Amino acid sequence: MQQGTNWELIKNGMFKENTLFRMAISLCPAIAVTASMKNGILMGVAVLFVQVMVNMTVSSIRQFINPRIRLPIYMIVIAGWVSVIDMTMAAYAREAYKQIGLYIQLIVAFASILAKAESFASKNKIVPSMMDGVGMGLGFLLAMIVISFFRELLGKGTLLGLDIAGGKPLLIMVLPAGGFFAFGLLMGFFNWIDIRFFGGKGAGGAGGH
Amino acid sequence: MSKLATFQRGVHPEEAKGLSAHCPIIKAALPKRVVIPLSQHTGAPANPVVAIGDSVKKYQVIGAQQGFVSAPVHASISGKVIAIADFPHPSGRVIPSVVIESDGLDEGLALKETPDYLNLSADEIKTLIKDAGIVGLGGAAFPTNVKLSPPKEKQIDYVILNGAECEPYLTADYRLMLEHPLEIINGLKLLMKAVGVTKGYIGIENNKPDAVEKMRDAASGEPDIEVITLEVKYPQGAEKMLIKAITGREIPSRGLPMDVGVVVQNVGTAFAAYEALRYGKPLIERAVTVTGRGIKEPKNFLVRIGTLMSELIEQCGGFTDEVVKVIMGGPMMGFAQGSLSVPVVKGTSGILILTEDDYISSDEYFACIRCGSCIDICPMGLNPSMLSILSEKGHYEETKEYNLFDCFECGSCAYVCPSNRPMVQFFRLAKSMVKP
Amino acid sequence: MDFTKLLELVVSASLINNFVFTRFLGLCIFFGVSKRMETAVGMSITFVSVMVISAAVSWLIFFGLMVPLDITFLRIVVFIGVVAALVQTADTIMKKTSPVLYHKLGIYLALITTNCIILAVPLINAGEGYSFIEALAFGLGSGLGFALALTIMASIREKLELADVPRPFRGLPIAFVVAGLIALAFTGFSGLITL
Amino acid sequence: MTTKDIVKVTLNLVVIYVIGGLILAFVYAKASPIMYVKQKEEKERALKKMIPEADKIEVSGTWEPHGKHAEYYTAKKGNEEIGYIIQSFGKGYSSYINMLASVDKNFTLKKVSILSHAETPGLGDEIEKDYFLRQFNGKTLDNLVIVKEETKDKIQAISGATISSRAVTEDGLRSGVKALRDKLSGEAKDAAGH
Amino acid sequence: MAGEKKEHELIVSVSPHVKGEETVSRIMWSVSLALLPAFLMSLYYFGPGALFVTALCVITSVLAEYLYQKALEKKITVSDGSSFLTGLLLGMNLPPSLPFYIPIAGSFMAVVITKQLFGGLGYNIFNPALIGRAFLLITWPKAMTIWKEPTAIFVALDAKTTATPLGILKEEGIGKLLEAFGDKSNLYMQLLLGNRAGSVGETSVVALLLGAAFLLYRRYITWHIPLSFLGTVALIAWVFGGKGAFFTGDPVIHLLSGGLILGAFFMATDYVTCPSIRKGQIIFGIGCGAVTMLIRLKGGYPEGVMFAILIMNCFAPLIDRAVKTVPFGTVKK
Repeated sequence: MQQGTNWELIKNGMFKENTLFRMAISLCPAIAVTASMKNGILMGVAVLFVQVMVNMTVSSIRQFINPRIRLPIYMIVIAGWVSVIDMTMAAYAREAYKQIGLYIQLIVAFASILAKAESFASKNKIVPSMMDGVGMGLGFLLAMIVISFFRELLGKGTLLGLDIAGGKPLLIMVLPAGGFFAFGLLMGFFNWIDIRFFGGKGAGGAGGH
Repeated sequence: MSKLATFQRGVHPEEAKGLSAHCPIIKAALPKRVVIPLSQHTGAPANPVVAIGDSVKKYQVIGAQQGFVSAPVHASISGKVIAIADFPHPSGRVIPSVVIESDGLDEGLALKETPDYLNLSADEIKTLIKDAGIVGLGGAAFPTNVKLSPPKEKQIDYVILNGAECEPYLTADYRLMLEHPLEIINGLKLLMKAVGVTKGYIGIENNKPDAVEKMRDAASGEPDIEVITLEVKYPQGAEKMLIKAITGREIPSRGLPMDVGVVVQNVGTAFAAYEALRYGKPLIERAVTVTGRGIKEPKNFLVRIGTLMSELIEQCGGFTDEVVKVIMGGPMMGFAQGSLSVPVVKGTSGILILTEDDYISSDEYFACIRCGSCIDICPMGLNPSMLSILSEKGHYEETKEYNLFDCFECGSCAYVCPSNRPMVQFFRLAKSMVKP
Repeated sequence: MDFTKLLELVVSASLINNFVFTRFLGLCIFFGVSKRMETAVGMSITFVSVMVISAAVSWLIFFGLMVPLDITFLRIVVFIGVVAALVQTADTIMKKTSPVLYHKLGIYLALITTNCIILAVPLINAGEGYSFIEALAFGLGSGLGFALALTIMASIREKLELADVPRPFRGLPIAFVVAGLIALAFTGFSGLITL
Repeated sequence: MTTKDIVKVTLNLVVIYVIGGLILAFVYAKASPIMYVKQKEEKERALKKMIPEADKIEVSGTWEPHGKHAEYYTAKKGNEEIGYIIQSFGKGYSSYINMLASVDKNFTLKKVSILSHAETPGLGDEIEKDYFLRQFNGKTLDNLVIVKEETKDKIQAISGATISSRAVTEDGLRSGVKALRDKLSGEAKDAAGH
Repeated sequence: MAGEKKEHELIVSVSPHVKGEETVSRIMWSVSLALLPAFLMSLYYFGPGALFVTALCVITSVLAEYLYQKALEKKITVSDGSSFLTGLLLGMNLPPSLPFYIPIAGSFMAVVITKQLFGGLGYNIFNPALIGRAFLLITWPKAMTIWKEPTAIFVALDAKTTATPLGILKEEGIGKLLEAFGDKSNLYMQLLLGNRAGSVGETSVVALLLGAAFLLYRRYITWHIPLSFLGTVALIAWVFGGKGAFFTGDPVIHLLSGGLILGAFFMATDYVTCPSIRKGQIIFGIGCGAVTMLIRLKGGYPEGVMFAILIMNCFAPLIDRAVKTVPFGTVKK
């Protein structure tokens, strides 16, 4: 894990290690809640929040944790913060919560959050851990915005609920199949950019979980 | 009419035997020079026993047998050894060969005739066949005496003579059966005696009814020898298919004919065996068809081993203008030749000259469309489609799950493939990349 | 107990509302272990068994303990604990009693903890207020549906290994497109059962 | 692992769990009243929309269409009953459609609103559309029949979504209004009997 | 000497040195030809609309393939006829009157996403034309379920809209269907001829069977998939298709209506997306038939052939994996 400046940490999380498009983990909500931009953004913010809080919590208690039981502890920390955001949303964002509540609760099973707690936060001070969390979370949020932008625009002809196209250009995009298409095509597109302009190898060849 | 004996699946390429079927076997002109490879058979190459500058006579041993699975090589003309070096072989490889320049006399060593050859013992037959350098003349060129000596625990029931000649164009075996039926029957009797069986079969494809009749006549006094008419289908003449067609027995995967109690020999081999035992004549010449629409006068020759292909082509009046491809062997399994300076060897059954019309000239091939044609026709019941894809994409290990090594490269799949895929090439590649 | 209802629950959870293709759950594992058939089958077997057991155990804890104590707000924490403990127990038992099986399926056990379906089913069971038997049926259906999706996907991806997919799309992107196409095909089942 | 270690580890876990549990309990304590209030407000708002002129809407009973829990309400203005609202479920194409319907005292429909469903986007989901729902205004029990062609006194199906239309009209509303009438008249009888 | 002069020009290649005459393009064009009778019948019944929809699909498909290959600097394979056939099949699976963008979008989906993205002909997992149609059906569900009444005069411009026989059967039952067509024999007759509402190319059973017979005769398709497909449909229709009692259903109506004949002979038999081993093909056909009838009798859609084939396409690799050829010399138990 590189120990660069805070900005580099954020940049790394947003692009190079982008949870969805580069690492290809934590995929479920990327398709499940991206039929509308509002839900996508809410989900992204929730993940950002949990990622940052978990990183900070783990970092701050890292000296007190017995290494043998670190995983159960990370899990309880994650589950705790997820419960917090879950209840908060249930209270203040009821409409959205009805649609994406289940996926909010399932943030608890996000591989990216557990992985970061284990590989970064447990070894670093609070501020870098926070920045790392911010980077990862923003990367996730950004990806969610991109996917939901296309899906809502094409599928419903609206953006954030505002009518743009005056119709439903491609209804399939808000349906299950369209979610997969949108993600696959976008991922292929970003791979193409990576290969074409940055000489990268493209992601996803290995497949992750 | 009752159903003809055959095997499952297979293909029907254009037979094209009419070009040379009517041509009697004539002796080819005495070659000016012969190139005799020391390895014309499956197994260890022969060891040269002559030196450059030596004078040799016809029938003289120039390469000695080396090991059990091997065969001696004899001079096919009289003359002087002018070179012992690597020369191109029809298989495409370069092989140590003895070059003899003819003295024009065609002097031979005295041969030991055996008028009561039918009373020879099994061991004597095998020894004489071995010393005559006889190998399978169908193409695989496996030393005949080795085939005739199966391990004790293998019970052999039949000897089958292969007169199917399922490769299109070729007619050498056909002419041999027409012209020397009695000799072949006697050769078969000797082979049967050598392995100690009482039942012999001769399998002939139905497109040679006159050969079937001739052979039946010749075998009429022999209750133990039966001539079986086979359906015209490629590769009817492959050992496994022939045995299946005649006896109904299936050779287990990667097994040998002896595993089902059968020894298979080509009709040409039986003829050679007859000549070796009756007249003591080593294998120095064989019947070869020179045919195809790319040659002016297709013919069947009796050719001295080592004769260069170019000489035979000349004796047929040369190429026509459309020639694009010269093949040693048949069109399905023969080897395309880049040079005409390759010799006729013991396994050469024909020289085929194809024109542009015969040969689909495009080397371009496409992705497999999984039409399943190859699966429908693969005589070995394999999945050539999958094998070719796996090999194409470098998944060599997985080809074993699809029984790659059961494939004997008959080429039927490539023949039917609508995507023009070089199937045999894919299989060879995979075979070279993994161990059986 | 109404048998038809249970059957409908199983069929619905496995085919019509397949977790992978219509609810987008378990995608990480779905795409992660569907590269080869053998791993997919191993995962499927492990998955279905863990699924049913965890549905049962969490139902008992939720309705037997948490509802009476009025601590349902702790359900996320508790369920993930249940799943983790269950996986750990299964791991230990398998290692002791059947090392062969452990050798074959052990690695999938570790992966299961981070699978959202295994967590989603108890959460849905709790939310819908299913009875114990219904919860079991739902767990079974979900597990079978996931196993089905995984096996199909693995066989398709093995075939794709041999295809000339354009480079940027190789691997995951094309796998997503395939998932989309399967989802499209599975819409044919819609309207079969109303739940 | 020594006993001391085990104790330490256990202690470690317990402390973290207790702290975590406390934090969650705290959040829950803060959030749950809001949740409760919001939920109630939401429901009230939904009901109010059904009969805007009512100043009081109360639950008057429950029933179970398709084995699901549903309620019906009485709307009052001052002390006078001015109508009823019933929640109902209709078995649709791919989901049970959850709906509210308000009727006046003669059980003539006034307003229908779809609460939730999972019908096919682009087809069945048009049951939410105004042009379809508007048809119900002023219909009585006998009018709640789906036909395919244009109609005045019946309900015209959404083209291509007959199942969903029928689910709302016949399975949901007709049986709902009928149940409501039966229940209320039953109650009335009961009341009269006393 | 002729021989020497030519020697350096001789071609050296691996055996075999002769080839059968089948080529991919020959197969594709033959299948397209086999569809011609059904297409002509559709022109007769549905007029210019059928031509418009089909031509649009064909042109877009071919163009999409060409442009994709051009853009990616791949070999242009338009002449092999496969994209033409995809376009033709897609067109024949669409209703006869659609706004222009629908066939175009469907062709794009079929050729670019379903076929080329997987590497082109030979590598696709799903039948491109059917994916194109499924995609259109859920994207524009309304337009895709508006059926025109056949007019039988070649030039009908605005025919009435009506429901397909299967649609009537599903929504209103067999009584209404008989009412619309008079009696049973007339119903069968009209279904055979194709005088009924439906997709452009699916209606005329006679014409389709003519084409299918040609393909069977030329051995471009074998009986395995069509027979097991149709057989399963007939069996299930007979056993479960009746109202109330078992074994009272009418298999003939189910066989003759919808896209079954088109699907069973021309779509399910698509080489690339069905199992390649005959035994596997029978399983595939039975699966197609079972899913078709499941959808027709129990599902939400009146017609299930398209989804059935697509669903079985998902299973084809699995079937291919499970059902392998038996190599010569395998010891029989």
